[in-house]
Amino acid sequence: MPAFTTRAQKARRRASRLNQDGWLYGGLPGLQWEVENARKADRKVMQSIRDDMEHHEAFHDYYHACINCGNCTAVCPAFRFADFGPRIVVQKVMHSRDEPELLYQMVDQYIWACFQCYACWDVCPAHNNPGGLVAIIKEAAVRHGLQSTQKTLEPYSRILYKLATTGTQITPDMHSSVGLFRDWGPHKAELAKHLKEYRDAVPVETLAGVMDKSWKVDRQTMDELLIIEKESGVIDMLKSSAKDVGDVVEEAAAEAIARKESHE
Amino acid sequence: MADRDPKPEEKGRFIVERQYIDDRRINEPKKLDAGGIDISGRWGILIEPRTITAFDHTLMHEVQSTPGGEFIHRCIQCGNCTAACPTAEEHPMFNPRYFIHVVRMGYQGELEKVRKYVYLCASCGRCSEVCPREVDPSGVMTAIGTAVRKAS
Amino acid sequence: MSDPVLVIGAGPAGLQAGADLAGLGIPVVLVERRSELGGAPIRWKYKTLAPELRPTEEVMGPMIAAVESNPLVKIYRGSVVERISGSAGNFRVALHTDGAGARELAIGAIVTATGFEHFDASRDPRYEYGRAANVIGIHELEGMLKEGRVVCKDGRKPKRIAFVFCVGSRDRATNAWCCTVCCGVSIKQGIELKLLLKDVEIYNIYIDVRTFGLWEQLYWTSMEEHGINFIRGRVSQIFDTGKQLLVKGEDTLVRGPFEVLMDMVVLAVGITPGEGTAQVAEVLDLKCNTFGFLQPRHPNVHYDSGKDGIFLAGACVAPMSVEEAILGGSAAAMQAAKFVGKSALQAAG
Amino acid sequence: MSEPHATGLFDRAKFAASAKLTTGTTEEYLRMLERMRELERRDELLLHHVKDSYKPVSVHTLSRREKRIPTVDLWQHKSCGQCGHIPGYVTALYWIMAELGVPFVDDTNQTSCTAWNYYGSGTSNPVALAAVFARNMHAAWQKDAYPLIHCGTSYGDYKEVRYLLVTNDELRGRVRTILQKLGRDLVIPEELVHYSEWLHVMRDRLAARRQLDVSKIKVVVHSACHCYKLMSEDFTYDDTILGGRRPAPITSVALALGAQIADYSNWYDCCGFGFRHILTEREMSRSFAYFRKIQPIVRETQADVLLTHDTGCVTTLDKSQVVPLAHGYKETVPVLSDAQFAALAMGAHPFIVCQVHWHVSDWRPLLEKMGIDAEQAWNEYREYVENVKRGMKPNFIQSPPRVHA
Repeated sequence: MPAFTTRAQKARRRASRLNQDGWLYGGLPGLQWEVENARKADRKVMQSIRDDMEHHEAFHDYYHACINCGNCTAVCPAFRFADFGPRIVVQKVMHSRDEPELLYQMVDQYIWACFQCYACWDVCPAHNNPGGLVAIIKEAAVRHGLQSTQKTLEPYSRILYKLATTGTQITPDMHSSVGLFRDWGPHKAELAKHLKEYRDAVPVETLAGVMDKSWKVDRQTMDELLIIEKESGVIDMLKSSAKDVGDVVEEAAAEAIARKESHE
Repeated sequence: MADRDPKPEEKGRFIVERQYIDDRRINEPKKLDAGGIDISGRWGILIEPRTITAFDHTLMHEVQSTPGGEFIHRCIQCGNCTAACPTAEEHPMFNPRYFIHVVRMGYQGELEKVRKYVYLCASCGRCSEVCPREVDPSGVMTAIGTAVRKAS
Repeated sequence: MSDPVLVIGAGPAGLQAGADLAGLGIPVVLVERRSELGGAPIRWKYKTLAPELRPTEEVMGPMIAAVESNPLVKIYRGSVVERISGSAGNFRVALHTDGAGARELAIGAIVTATGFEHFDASRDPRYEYGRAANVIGIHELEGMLKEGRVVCKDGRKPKRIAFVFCVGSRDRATNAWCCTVCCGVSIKQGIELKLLLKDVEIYNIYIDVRTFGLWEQLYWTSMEEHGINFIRGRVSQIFDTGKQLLVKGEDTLVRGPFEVLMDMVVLAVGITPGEGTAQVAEVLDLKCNTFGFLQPRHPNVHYDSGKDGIFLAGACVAPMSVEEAILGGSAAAMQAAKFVGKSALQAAG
Repeated sequence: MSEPHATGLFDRAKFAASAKLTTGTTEEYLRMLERMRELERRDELLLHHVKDSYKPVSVHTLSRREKRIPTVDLWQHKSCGQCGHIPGYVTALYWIMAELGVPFVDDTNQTSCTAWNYYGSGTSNPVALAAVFARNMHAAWQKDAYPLIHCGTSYGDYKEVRYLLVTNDELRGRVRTILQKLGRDLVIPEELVHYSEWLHVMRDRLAARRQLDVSKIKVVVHSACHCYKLMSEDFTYDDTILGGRRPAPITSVALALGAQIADYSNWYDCCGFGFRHILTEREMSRSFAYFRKIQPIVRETQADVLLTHDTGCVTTLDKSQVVPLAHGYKETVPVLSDAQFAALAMGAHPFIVCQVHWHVSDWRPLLEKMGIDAEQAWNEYREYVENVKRGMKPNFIQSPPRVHA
């Protein structure tokens, strides 16, 4: 960094800020990292994410225009704790048409703060759906296999695998170790100890004693799910952002297809 | 209450959206026990909400009674001052428009966050030149500095 | 003498049209569905008018007197237009008057000035209007200000009052348009409250402050002389705690969520088409736009209804201030006078 | 049924009905329903009708549309969160159905909707979600039973993908191709029905079988966001329930059973579940659940129980009380589902049937106040568990026999 900045440098910086940082959004202090992040952005990738978003089946139902009124933020749960607001999401989506770099800061960490409760959609006077837009951006981020997305999905891999292969997400065996649920306290530890016997005694036939799925699922049902995942591109999405899971699920899907063909 | 972790920037580092949460609001216990289960560190984190629960004008009155700050209440938050401010250009945490509003409405939480940047004002007076409502932001910034020092 | 001009509605626009036409020597039939003349300013007991806080009577008094004292103006109160036949220049209009029954009149031209209604805030349940005792509309506050007594329902003197702007405005779920006047009126009322209650704190919660034209002075003085607070954002919810009102919103200037207790909340309710507008549009076969206001032939020429011999005036065309409505009344009167003059010439010639 | 417009001058439902919507979600949703019927006429899809044989009961939605809720022959669309972790939902619901003689189908040919994962991680897409939806709906169609959706998120997601399936021809085409590979047809239910809507229409029948006095129980209600905020048109409102300002289910059931209802300032807030947060970032979930829900609820109402109708809400609101208590905060309230509460009031066993012991927050004071001897019941449960361990078959709740026309 030189000791002084030239007039030209200053002008450039001012121009870049006027385009990229908080200036467009009220010029709040502490948004410097937004500028820095935006500078890190690869314009091509961001443009491709933007295109992805615009071609999403639901985009035109979810996005109209935003008058910056703040109704959505006022009911947003995440906004109570973090400087995340659905208003900003719609604003950035709006402006990203001309400046796709703006999405960099969105896909990096911002969107992952959303609780997906859809209160913003319920109250928006312009009938935007910020929560839905976040879901669309998440999808695009996953598809593009961004590093930050891979990192975010890392602790998820077991759940992703379980869901993709069995069609059920939370299973009793996940609760057998107290280590992952220490914050649920001693009661949880006690439950974990007796998990098997309590589950065996659940008075519903499709649940009793099932430990590795949420309920008894037919083999054929799971095969059908794997075929859906293969055909709809879910496995490709998994492979770009959670490679290990994607590979295993792809193998499982191949087996499922083979089983189906031999059956026919 | 559990002990607070002394190193703010290291708290809650597992949280993906960590940089959007104030350090001060994260309560990460160094040592905490829930009925025999160790929930120290990450497992016991509580984050306090940042909701503004009151509008408080004490600080604004203080500023109003300090020379230079008399016209703080006139501000319509147009942002001309910040746009003209050479310090704001250099330092992103410095923003006269924002300071004026935070002091005017008495947002304690926000003020905590930016308190130490108040003194970055170089008193060049460009803001007062461009202000359409004759707030004299330059004078107001000086008065805010005085008032904040007095309050702490 | 030519057939009279029918003026429907005796608010600022209708009164002005009636007085102007009579002033030109043209007979006028002034029809008002309510029993009193003066329209919304009188009905809701507006204390003063923006922007200079002059008493409403200064404007409305002379206008009402002008039509009441002029023998050329025949006033039918409690009356509605039921049917119309004939053609421009030779209308036959069937009137129905409460208690007096039906009558038919020969009419040369028609000025429609059916005005507006204040938005019924109970249609937006987030604001608890009509349920929470201390949530009121700006039109109700006018009446309270006129009485000189603004208190909470339990008799307490309010210490903190919030004005919520854009209730029933700029919202696709209710009304998608801007009412143009409620910013100014709310700010005006804030000043009056400050003058009346002295130690009250006023919070105006706005999306944009739209004090157009010279009304801007209200915005300035309210801050400079009266210390009224402005918070940018939109209130998403009001919860009645029993004692106070919890107002929830975002201060978009600092990206901060606020949930603050208020003693009283005043909703700056928007403007919706007048209750007579749809009926009159049907009788006269006029077009309404998607918002329910009467549609002029050209959007920038308000008085021209698109039908010969029928003219539009005031807030039945679009939300507007009292001064604009008066101007609109005059403009429509001028057009009507021109029209009946021409028909009289044609009849003579 | 109550007369529409009878009470509740200022209700949400009236607001939506009288509102002049230009491009509003409500109006769009109603248009979508029309188009759905048109597509059926053109044989582009099969509609699973709420036939009279399902003995439907009518309710009103937010826009005052009449929605028919089937009451018998229900295809139980289970929730992966409930079944994997708080089985009391399913057991209590099945028990109530068995008590009332309502036949149902508990099918093993079903997957979860996969939307929890979609909202949490983004690793899915509308085509996959719609295909999963259509596959499950076709499975129900094959069994000639009407899908009853247990999970709020499944219900919300299905509303959303149904909307896309009907309005987006390209998506429908792609889903149909996938379904053909599976040898299935595109079936869409005429109405999507959440289990709490079923409880809502059955509330008088539940109340008639009430065994315990719950008139001293103060109940607060949390409605699940994906039931009434996501595609907000399609959920049940009733003028006689809180003036129609809030969703009717849960509250209506508690009121019908004779409990007291308390209101609180943060009723509209979500629970803090957050889809991703509850799995890998519970710091946020628990902070939200505690500071925005539990603490204000207890401070404002001193309620005895918090009732809700979704997997995620029960989990978050219940489990999030542990850490704050360790920090020294005092406020705590037991969290149950409406089905569990109704079953308890109808005399179901708190542990064998209602499976209350999976819940962390202290439910003992509640059970005591309802007049249940928790200790004795627990001993009974332990004995039952021991018997099962020794090889006894669990007391499986069976559907009453289905009557086929």
